[in-house]
Amino acid sequence: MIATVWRVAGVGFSLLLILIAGLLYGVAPEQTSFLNSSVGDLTIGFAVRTDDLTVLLLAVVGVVATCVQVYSLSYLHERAASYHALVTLFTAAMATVVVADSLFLLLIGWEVMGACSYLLISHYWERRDARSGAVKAFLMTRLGDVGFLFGIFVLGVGAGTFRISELDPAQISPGVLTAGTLLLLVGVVGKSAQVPLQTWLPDAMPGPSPVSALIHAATMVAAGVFLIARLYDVFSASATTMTVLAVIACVTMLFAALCAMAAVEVKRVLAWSTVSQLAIMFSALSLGTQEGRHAALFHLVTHAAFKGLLFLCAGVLLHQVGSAAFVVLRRYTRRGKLRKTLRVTFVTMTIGLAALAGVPGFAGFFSKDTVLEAAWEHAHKDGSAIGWVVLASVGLTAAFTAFYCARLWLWVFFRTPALAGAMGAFEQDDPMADLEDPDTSKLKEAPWLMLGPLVLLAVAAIGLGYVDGLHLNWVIALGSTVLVLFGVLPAYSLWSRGADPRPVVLEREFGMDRAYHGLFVVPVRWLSKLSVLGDRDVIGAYVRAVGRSGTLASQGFRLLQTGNVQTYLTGAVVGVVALAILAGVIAR
Amino acid sequence: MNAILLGILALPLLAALALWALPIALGDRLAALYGAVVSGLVLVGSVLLWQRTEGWFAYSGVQQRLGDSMRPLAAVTDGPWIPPLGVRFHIGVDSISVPLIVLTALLTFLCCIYSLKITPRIGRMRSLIALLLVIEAGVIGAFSAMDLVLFFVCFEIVLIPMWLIIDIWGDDHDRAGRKRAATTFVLMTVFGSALMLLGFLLVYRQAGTFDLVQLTNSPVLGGHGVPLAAALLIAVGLAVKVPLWPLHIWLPDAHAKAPTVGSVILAGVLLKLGTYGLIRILVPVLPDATVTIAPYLAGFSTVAIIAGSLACLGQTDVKRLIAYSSVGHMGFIGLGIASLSEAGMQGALFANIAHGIITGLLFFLAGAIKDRHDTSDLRTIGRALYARLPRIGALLTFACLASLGLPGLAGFWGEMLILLGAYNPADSLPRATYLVFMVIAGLGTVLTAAYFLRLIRNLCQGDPADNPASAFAVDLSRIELITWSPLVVLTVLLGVWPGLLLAQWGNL
Amino acid sequence: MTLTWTDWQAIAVPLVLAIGAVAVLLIDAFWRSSTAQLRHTVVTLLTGAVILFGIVFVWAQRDDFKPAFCRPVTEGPAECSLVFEPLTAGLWGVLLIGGLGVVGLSAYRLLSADIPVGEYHFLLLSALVGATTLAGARDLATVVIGLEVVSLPSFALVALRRDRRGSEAAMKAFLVSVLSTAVMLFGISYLYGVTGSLHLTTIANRLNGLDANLERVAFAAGLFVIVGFGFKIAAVPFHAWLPDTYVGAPVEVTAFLAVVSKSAGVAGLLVLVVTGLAPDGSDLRLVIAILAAVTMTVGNLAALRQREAVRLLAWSSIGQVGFLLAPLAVGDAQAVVGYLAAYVIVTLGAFGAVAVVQRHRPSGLLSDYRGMVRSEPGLAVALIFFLVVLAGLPPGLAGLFTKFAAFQSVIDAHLGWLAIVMAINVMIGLAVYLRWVAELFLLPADDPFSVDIETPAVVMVSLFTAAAVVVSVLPSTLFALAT
Amino acid sequence: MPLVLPLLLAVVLFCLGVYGVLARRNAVTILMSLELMLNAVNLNLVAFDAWHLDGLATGQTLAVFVITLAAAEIGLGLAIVLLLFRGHGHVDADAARDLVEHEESPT
Repeated sequence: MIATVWRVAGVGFSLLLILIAGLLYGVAPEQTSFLNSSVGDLTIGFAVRTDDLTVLLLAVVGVVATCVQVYSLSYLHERAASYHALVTLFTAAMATVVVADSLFLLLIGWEVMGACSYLLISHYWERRDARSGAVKAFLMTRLGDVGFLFGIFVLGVGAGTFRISELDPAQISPGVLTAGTLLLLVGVVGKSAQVPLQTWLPDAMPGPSPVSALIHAATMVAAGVFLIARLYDVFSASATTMTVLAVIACVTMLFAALCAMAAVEVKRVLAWSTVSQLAIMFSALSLGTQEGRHAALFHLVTHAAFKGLLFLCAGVLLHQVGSAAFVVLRRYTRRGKLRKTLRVTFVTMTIGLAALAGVPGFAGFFSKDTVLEAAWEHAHKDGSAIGWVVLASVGLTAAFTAFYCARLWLWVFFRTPALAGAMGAFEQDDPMADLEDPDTSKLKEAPWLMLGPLVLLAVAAIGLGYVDGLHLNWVIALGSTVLVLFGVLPAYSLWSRGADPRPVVLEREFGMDRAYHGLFVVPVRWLSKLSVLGDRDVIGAYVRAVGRSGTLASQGFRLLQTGNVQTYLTGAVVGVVALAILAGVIAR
Repeated sequence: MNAILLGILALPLLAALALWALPIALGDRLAALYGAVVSGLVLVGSVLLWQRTEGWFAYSGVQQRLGDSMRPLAAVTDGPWIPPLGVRFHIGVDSISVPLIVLTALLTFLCCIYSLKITPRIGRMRSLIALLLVIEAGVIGAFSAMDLVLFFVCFEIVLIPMWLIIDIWGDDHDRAGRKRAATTFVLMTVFGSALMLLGFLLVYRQAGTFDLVQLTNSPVLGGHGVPLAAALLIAVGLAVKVPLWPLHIWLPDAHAKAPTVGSVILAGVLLKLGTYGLIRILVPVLPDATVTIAPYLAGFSTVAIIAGSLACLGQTDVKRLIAYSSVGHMGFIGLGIASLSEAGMQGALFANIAHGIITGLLFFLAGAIKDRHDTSDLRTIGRALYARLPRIGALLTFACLASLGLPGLAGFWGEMLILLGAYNPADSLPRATYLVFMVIAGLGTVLTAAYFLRLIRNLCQGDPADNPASAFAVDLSRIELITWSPLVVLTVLLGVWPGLLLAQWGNL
Repeated sequence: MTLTWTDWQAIAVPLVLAIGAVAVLLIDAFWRSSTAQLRHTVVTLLTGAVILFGIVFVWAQRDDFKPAFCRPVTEGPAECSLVFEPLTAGLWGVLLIGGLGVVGLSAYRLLSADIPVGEYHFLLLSALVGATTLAGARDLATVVIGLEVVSLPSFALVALRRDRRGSEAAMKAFLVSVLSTAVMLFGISYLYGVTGSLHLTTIANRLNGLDANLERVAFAAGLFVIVGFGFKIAAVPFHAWLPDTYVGAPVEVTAFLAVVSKSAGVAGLLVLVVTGLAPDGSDLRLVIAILAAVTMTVGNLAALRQREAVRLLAWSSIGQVGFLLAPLAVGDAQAVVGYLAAYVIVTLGAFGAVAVVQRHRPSGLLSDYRGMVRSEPGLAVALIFFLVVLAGLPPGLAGLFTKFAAFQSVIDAHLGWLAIVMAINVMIGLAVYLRWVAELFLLPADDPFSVDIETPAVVMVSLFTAAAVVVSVLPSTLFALAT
Repeated sequence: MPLVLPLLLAVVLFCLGVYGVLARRNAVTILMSLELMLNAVNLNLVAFDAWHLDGLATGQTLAVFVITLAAAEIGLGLAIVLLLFRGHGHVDADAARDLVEHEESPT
């Protein structure tokens, strides 16, 4: 009953968002503030605004949310009420972030999103990996949010206002500006899972796939991009911040792409690719030019479409097959079963992967090219080092992306002639290698309630490339195509030879997880033990000692009561002398 | 107007006496209902008071604002009490005391409602309710006292009743433990208040009056010598109550051993006496000396934040854990006060209220869990509460999120303003030091999140298969729903509309 | 030859008390025809009437100045040996109220106990005569006489039951007290030798102009005098006799010792201090301050583990004396008298409650009080109230504010260390009394104390409770005693 | 005669008295030692009186009072000692220890 209510409410709300976006389209920008109260000379309150950015993001959120809500109707049946409620709450929070004009309102949406993501990741709370992944996600983002809060302080106090529309970089002293933006950047890095706070996103994958599609691909993780775009003139006014952003972005995109190349689970591959795609957006933003901003947003939109699509496809795999691990999928693929039965899924997923890889003609191709183009402009026109670095790393990332997309596509959907039906490269980590194949006859296509969103998003994953108007810089287009080929060919040759070399360093994802565990988790555990012991054995010991000494003294006085009057008298006389001496001493 | 104040002061006392006058059998049956009615009346009265108060009558933390920040007190009653000692009976309220009074009335009311159905195993409801009413009267008196000695007296009134509540109705599994806890609580607090009294007397020696209004108008200036000694004594005395690290040692035991209503009142109301005293007495009366000791106060508060959170991470008992979380939160409040900035002050005041509501809810929940499992030890309770008690589990999650300061819930604004206050403290304070404190406190919020998530993970989540539901574990009962829903509503309301309180304190 | 004059109103109260004492003795001796019951009532009423007259008289005359046994001197004002002034009025009021309380208390149990009624009241009245004289005395000879007239009857009272325990208790009290008298007289003799006078004011004047060596002698002498009073009021280290004696004596005699005889000692010491034997800033005040600190600490600590009600009260009374000595050390008469008044009322009440319980439970252990709050609510509530007043916490505002006054005078005299010690002792004292209160609240109790209490006891305890409540609601009355 | 000699004698007497009170077990002896102390006091008083040439003879007056006190004390003291003897069958001050708190099992 309640579940139904929430289902309806969820779908309705996301549709409402689309409607609002439609209504607001083309309306002149305006802001209104409400519930203000002054603290000292600052004003704590809320404010909302509308402009193109708001409308764009609202539309994206609305569409993806609608797809996810509809998809979830048949994807997920247990605990549906809380699930849909939380997804709706999340959508509302994201909408808040998008429309916020007050930094505090933005922060509220920002952190409520985090909380929803935590609760949704731990939707299957009986699973250990879900629990730990959820906690990790929340804590890492929370860590970033502390920096974010401090950034708000610095900027707000520096500018004397917490209204985004009133933040004027000209009014703020450069030092404050840099400090504030850098602190905000910390929050962004945490939210968008950039290096060094990247490790939570892959571990967030135990959550339900639609959640991954909505939160960890399309919207929440992209909120960082949105924030920088929203405060673009503030950020771009500080060269230092932009440089840091560029470095982070370039490192992240390569790092994540490399990790994706070695991942052996579909959702994990997608998670890492999300990280690296976000990094591409950040790199575009870090150019500090309007082209860069435009490119980033463009990529954000297309990415929302095809990455959401991919996650939903992965969800279908999970839902129909029961796992998205390569090794399991291979068992079906061996008969070419997967491709034949899950036909729609196969087609849509192919489109998604093509878009992600940047195959010409798909949305990802165009958006990535705008990024490259912006970088190129920035690089050779104003000859900035950042431009060149971005250009190079995005290009390299494009190749890597193509590689892991092809790898995923081939290994999941196609039997390897070379292996003649053997498991091949995933034997060693196959828990049930000796078992015979699962009963593939039960395998069938997902219900249309799930396929509908896929198709819709697939269309978007192609079509969105053209909405921006077709202005191709042929050189760059050619270049990126060549890079894609460079990525695809090795993947194909490896696959056809049935080999899948995975360097251990990549499989361990550069060991950063372990390093963090050793650096932060373990010391905190020790410290907590220390503080508990300290309370019990140091401070508590003093208190107990006081009590015990009182008791002992009391016992001692009882022993002095011998009952012999002459002892009493002796004590008294001694007391007289002592008193005289004491008084004499003090009187000196 | 002042009739209302006198009324809500006298009513609980008289009601308690009348209740004791009732015969036992009758009394025990009627007690909870009777208490609910009385505290309900008090609640109505306090809300009526709220409407009439405007502004914050005194805040001389920033000297130059002293002049224009003076606003008349509401509901003033002023008369001689003990002329030979210069003690007056002077009460009144303004907008920093009224919210606390309302909070007190609300929590007492909820405790009485709760006791309608859910009672400690020992029974003796008559005395329990009567003691609750006495505590309510004492606390309201302390919040409305405008005379140092009157404040001191009301401060002491609550001690013996609370001691009895812990000692008689406390954890019925270890009698020795609860007796020790109760005695530690009462003795440490009494020692603290005695020191505080010495401070008051020093103030009297300097200023020649105990009257807070006069003292606030013409504070005791000078940052060293006697004023400093007075400030130290008062600060230490109140710090025992707050409690500030390392004087917090009585708190975990007291909260863990106390019955549910006792914990709620103790954490929700009694701790506020300390912080209220700091804001109402220390800062306005001894401004210069306060500036001298503020950095140390802030330092200890910061240590309290970190130490409390770390200790929480190590707890295996749900009530102890929540108790320690209070240490951390009160540390935040101390930091806000020590920043001596308006943001910090208002943050501290806000956090007072928010902590009262949220921790009250948390202790109610902990009590419910404890009643259902007859223990508060996490390892014995087992995991997967979501599967066994879904509603209570969900509420617990909500309360934890609120308590770790999730924006959009009441817990956030206080901490945010406190950190903001630490970011730019009063001009007379060393800013760099406070920046360090701010950063550490910010990390403290992460630790706070960590231990609350750990609690949820170890208690609510987990595999239902190996944590089967116990037979008598019924989910949220109606009385619990009725009792807790106001707290939940307030948590959300204050979270989305902080102006509700901040407007009260306005521009100082 | 010099002529002396006397305002007889000044000595009216002691005189009437003395006459009453003799009258009581005669009635008891020669009126054999009547029943013991009747005789007891008559004697009690007579004693009460006499004391009541004293109270009324004091109240009527409370704020005028009446000297007695005065003689003119060449320099300065006349020397008077006994003065009735507001301070005296306050002290007499406290002493007489205490005496009246003891009479009321004894009205309850005497019949059953084998104590001769006449002697008892005679001794009581004569002790009161001594006490009042002591409180009004202004020269050392009178002080000594008064002190002895308080002490000797009290030993007789202790031994009045003529049993083994009583005799031992009396012997201990006697030896200690006589030794103290000797010590004090020794000191007095040196004071006389140094100053050549016994009149306190004269001594005070002449002490100022002494050369160093004699000053040192004078200090030692004053120390001896104070030590003598230290024995009387059982200040540590001169306290050891007190617990044994309290336990050995009948309960109402113990009450008498704790109330009248102790108050007399405090009164005498107060007179000595304020009339200038120990002027402000003198080492002797320091000595008293040290005595106060040690006394309150030892008394409270020792009371911490007592298991018998009377013994606990005995030790706690030592602690209370410590608190009394603190304002006394700075010569704050008002605080002392106020504290004394509260202490007297509450101690009487506590002993009254204990008397009721011990009559039915002779063992007198704290465990006898278990669960009384349910089985004997009235008595339990009264006892709890008295204990809370002794501890000085609300609702016992009388105790709280008298302690407050003590703190205030100490702080005003810049004795910070003493104030800290007092703060610590407030904590210890609370621990002491809370143990008892906890016993009272403890439920369920196996065979809790429950009897139908005799009417006189009910009357007395409720009177004491009423008085305690009154002074708690209006603490200013306490401090109005000595203005 | 110089003042010192009587004072010295008084001190000696007093110390003897103190010693007796503290050291002798027999109650009667203790009473006698107390007498010794009081007499030391008297000696002091008289000596000082003579030294001061006190017109009022205050010292001697007080001495007379002290003698009276001593008589009263001894009277009462002997009565108590008698009582003690009746109760305990001996007059050893240090042997009367009924009133000591006995170590029972703590409640």
